[in-house]
Amino acid sequence: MRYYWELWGRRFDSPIILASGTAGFGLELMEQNNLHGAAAVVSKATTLKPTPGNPPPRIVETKFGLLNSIGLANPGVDEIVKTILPEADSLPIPLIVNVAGETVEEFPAVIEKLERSPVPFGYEVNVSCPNVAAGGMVFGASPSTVEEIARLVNSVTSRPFSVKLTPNEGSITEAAQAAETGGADSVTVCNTFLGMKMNWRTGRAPLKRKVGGYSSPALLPLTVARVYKTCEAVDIPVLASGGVSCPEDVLELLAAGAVMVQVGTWLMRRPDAAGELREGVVRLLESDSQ
Amino acid sequence: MRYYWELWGRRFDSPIILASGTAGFGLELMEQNNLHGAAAVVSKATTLKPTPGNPPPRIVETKFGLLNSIGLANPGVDEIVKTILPEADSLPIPLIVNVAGETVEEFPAVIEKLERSPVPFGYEVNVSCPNVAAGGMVFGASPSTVEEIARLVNSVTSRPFSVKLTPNEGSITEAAQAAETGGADSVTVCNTFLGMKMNWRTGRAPLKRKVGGYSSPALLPLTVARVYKTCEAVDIPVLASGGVSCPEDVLELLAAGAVMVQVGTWLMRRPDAAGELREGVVRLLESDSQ
Amino acid sequence: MIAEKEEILPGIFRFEFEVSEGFLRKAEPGRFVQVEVSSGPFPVTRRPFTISSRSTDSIEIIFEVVGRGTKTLAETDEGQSLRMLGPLGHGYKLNSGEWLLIGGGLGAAGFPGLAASIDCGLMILGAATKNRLLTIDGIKTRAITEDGSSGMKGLVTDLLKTVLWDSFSNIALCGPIAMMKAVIEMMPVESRTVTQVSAEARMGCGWGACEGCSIPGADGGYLKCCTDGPVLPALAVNWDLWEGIHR
Amino acid sequence: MIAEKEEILPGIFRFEFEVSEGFLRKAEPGRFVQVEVSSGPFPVTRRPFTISSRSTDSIEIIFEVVGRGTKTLAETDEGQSLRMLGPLGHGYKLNSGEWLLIGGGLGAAGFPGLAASIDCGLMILGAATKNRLLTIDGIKTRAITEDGSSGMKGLVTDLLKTVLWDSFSNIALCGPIAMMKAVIEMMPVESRTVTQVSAEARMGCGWGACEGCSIPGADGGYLKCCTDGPVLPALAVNWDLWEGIHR
Ligand SMILES: Cc1cc2nc3c(=O)[nH]c(=O)nc-3n(C[C@H](O)[C@H](O)[C@H](O)COP(=O)(O)OP(=O)(O)OC[C@H]3O[C@@H](n4cnc5c(N)ncnc54)[C@H](O)[C@@H]3O)c2cc1C
Ligand SMILES: Cc1cc2nc3c(=O)[nH]c(=O)nc-3n(C[C@H](O)[C@H](O)[C@H](O)COP(=O)(O)OP(=O)(O)OC[C@H]3O[C@@H](n4cnc5c(N)ncnc54)[C@H](O)[C@@H]3O)c2cc1C
Ligand SMILES: Cc1cc2nc3c(=O)[nH]c(=O)nc-3n(C[C@H](O)[C@H](O)[C@H](O)COP(=O)(O)O)c2cc1C
Ligand SMILES: Cc1cc2nc3c(=O)[nH]c(=O)nc-3n(C[C@H](O)[C@H](O)[C@H](O)COP(=O)(O)O)c2cc1C
Ligand code: FES
Ligand code: FES
Repeated sequence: MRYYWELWGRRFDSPIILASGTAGFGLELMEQNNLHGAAAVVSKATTLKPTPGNPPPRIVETKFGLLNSIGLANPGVDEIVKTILPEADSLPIPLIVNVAGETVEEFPAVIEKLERSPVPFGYEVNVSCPNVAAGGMVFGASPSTVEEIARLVNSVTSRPFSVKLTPNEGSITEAAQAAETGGADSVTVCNTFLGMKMNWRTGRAPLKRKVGGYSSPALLPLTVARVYKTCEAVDIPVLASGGVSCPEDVLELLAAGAVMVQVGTWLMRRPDAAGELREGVVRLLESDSQ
Repeated sequence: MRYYWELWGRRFDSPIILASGTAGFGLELMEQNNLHGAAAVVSKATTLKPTPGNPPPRIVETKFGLLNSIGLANPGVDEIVKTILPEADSLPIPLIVNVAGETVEEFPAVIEKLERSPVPFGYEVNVSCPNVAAGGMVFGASPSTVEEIARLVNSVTSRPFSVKLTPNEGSITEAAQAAETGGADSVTVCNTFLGMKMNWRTGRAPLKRKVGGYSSPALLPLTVARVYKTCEAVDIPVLASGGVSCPEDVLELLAAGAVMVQVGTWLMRRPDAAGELREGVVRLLESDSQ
Repeated sequence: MIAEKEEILPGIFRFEFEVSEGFLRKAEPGRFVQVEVSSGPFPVTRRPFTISSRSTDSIEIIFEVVGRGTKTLAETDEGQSLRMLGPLGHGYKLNSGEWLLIGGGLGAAGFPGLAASIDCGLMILGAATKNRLLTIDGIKTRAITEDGSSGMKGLVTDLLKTVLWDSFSNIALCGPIAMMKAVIEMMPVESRTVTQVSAEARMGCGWGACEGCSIPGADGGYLKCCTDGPVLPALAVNWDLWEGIHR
Repeated sequence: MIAEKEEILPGIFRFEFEVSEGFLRKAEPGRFVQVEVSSGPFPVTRRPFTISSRSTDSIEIIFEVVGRGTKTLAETDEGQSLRMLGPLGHGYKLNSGEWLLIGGGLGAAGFPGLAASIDCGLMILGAATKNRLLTIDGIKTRAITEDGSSGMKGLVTDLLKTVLWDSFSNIALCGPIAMMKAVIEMMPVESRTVTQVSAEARMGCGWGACEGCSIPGADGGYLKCCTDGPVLPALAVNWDLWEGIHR
């Protein structure tokens, strides 16, 4: 028996997508021969201008999870279109480009530039980054802003796009409905949760911006709930993101209604995660159907 | 050296408060001799009418945490005033009564009845229960509703009260500011996160209401961030709630700005948690000050 | 401390815990303990087990590995110490007169201690197969297995067809809910009034605080398995609702 | 697989891992491995360690227990297998000419493999105390400890006051950031241009994807410790900023 999953009219033999910010543009993984098992890869965030990112440390571990404060570090869309996308053309799987902006207008501006490249399969519109002052999750908290961004993006591309939502502010279901109204082809549920670590001896937070994005296998039930509620609220497909560390997690998110499932933090630990997860999923489905 | 923590003008030799819903009215713990180390106990939710609570199962474990769907089960304020509060008068520590309502008006109605009892030290106004259809976290998501509830409560009692906020919808800092404006003496940050488990083989959620309140030691960094941001936003004291399972967690939340720290889920596992945590906190503070 | 550990059937373990005198005195038949199965924080809650029997300085529990918590517990070695709360809850009302004990699978785990405290006329044990069937020494027992690998072949209810209900003035019943419900339905009404069931529910605290362990009550509302039970009069439970919640 | 485990100093361990031929070939001096320290999911990320040396079928790492991950690793027994990624990153440019190796504390962990691949004139090692001072056989070494318990008493920079910088055409430098910065500041400018530093940063992936391991670059922006480094030209780093981020 063969299993298929579908996204934006295309069929894949795996439900696994590599999450933004944890797979680069897929090139390192291609070199390591670690892309098999992945249906697609979402790039790190692309912004209009080159962005150095936040001051280190950018990764801080807590007892049961990870705080990151990368801050959308990337060389800017021009450089990406010029040097990275041509290289990414040799990827064996589709590339979805993750896009961020400091203003509402920057989203279509970035995408217009990306449109010149034949490489992107689609876009993920990141209105939910917890690690930047301007834009980021502030956008995602406001349904009207989400709708406006989706509408602007929709007007400059015919490629499919997903809007990546925030769990930190506002209502994720209302934001999803706004994205749908604005013309998004799917939503990604969701970005990292706002988290923080404090050194009680010094009274200081290791992250320079104090708060960061928190991810952990222990957050899976939070994603399951948000995926389920979002699926009830919209008719466009939902991509799940958050907390996946084993094949059962993938199946749980699919059962909650997701069409595909992203893996991020776990991929940093296991660059071969996509293959492991896909195989595990298929094995479980086969054993279940017996 | 002796350490003190303060809440509502009263001094305590422990920063630990027992969280609502996990300590009953403190009577079982008193019988077990497990109240030492606790500064105060917050009662389970009290509602205007007797509330049977949600259908079982009400407790479902996930790999790294706990989902609950209790649904504010309680015998109603009249019965509580008549039989439970008189018993609770013998508690060796102050009792804070947690109050919930299906309508905005029910909050002051419940508190008016509680005012007839000399027992409550103060109240915790629960605008954040994830496990009920009416009221609950819907209230907490709307700053104007939070402000109105705080104002109504303030008008019927001179006892101090804290408003317990939700991390699931809206903006926790705006809700905190609304509570402050409405006259709250403090805010509790925060109630459980919306979570869900799915059985992928059956496609069914074990909880009858599908989603429940998720708690876990792994959520501590989420509470730390929300406490920190809330402390930046308001001048009233912040009580921390969520993720505490060891003395370091307590100190981290205090360092983030909390005046006192609640323990809930961990108390269910360790009925002597308050004593353990207080001792650990004092030991760490002593070793640090050397 | 785990003084003794034995795998009495495949995947079914008997643990003997050294306990204090004060603990022993309260370890009455039908009461339970809450065991912290892992030293790490996960799983978060403890796991409840009926006190199977007590000796002069120890108690025993008998448990089956069914999931993560019991698996971790089964991997704990003799000599190690585990945190254990209890004895908790209400046990059997140890009325005089002859008793009939009816147990399904691990439901019989609490019967050794109970049988030692009462006048046990007959014990009826059922299980899916021989490997799941507890044996309890020194008590007149009739067994039945679904596959016939030990005793008769069939369900507990099949065995019960020949029982002289009115010769027993007390009945103890413990097993899967569907089995207990079927047994109660086939009893004469008078027997129901003398039947005590040992109930199970997923527990949070185990000591009455969290309202997590609800069992639908016959009078509406819910009973707390941990403090109203776990042993309850059969007629105190709303069996239709209770069966319903277990899908 | 951990073929050998030895506590060479209190809290400092040497692990020998059996590895494949392909792995060995790429295990050049200065490259590192990412070790999955726990079988459970926490801590979530791997831990990076410099490849200390290689033999015909194995590599060694030398590490100090400083926190949870290294503690767990130290508790792993000989014969157990661990997931290990690598060799990762860029190692030393193995230029010809005489080398000066300067190591602070565990910074010297990578020197055995390096010394075997180059013409090492002198190795200078510093540590807080004797118990933190690595010994590396067969190489001319001068040591200094802060408490004087081994070698001279003082800091590495004290030892370096007498060094004839221009007799070395290559310098390898590894240790705490403040120490490396002080060493570079006391060097003649020409020596700086031939100095390679082995950098450290908290890592996410270790293989270039996450942008987590940033080190402030001399030309603005950030370098990735894991793929631009860990071995970097001393002049590629913005030392003021880098020291700043470590409070
Ligand atoms: C008062 C009481 C006394 C008990 N006495 C015994 C005993 O003597 N021997 C014995 O083997 N078992 C006994 N049980 C059941 C035992 O507590 C569960 O089997 C155990 O908690 C399962 O833990 P787990 O982590 O291995 O399973 P999980 O991985 O949590 O779950 C595995 C399966 O067991 C079910 N389950 C989980 N927890 C419970 C629970 N508390 N009650 C019922 N089903 C549950 C789940 O729905 C799931 O299907 C008792 C339960 C109660 C409430
Ligand atoms: C390329 C590279 C090579 C390394 N080689 C060696 C080696 O050969 N021998 C050795 O003993 N150590 C080496 N380290 C450092 C080693 O990785 C850390 O000591 C280890 O990751 C700490 O893990 P932990 O869980 O025990 O500490 P944690 O509990 O995570 O932290 C304990 C302390 O160590 C600091 N720390 C944590 N992670 C790092 C990190 N990645 N880099 C620097 N400081 C950190 C924290 O700020 C904290 O103060 C290397 C680091 C890098 C980046
Ligand atoms: C190091 C790191 C960098 C990330 N960068 C981005 C990013 O640039 N854009 C984005 O939309 N999400 C970013 N994320 C969020 C992830 O794509 C993912 O949604 C989140 O981590 C939850 O999934 P996980 O639990 O599988 O990690 C990043 C996450 C991490 C850990
Ligand atoms: C079983 C259970 C019941 C709860 N009931 C209530 C309640 O009635 N009212 C309330 O405000 N919070 C309730 N809570 C939330 C807790 O008081 C606490 O805020 C939350 O669990 C997070 O803290 P913790 O991680 O220490 O458990 C409940 C939590 C649990 C686990
Ligand atoms: S398990 Fe908590 S009340 Fe029964
Ligand atoms: S650790 Fe991920 S890019 Fe270097």
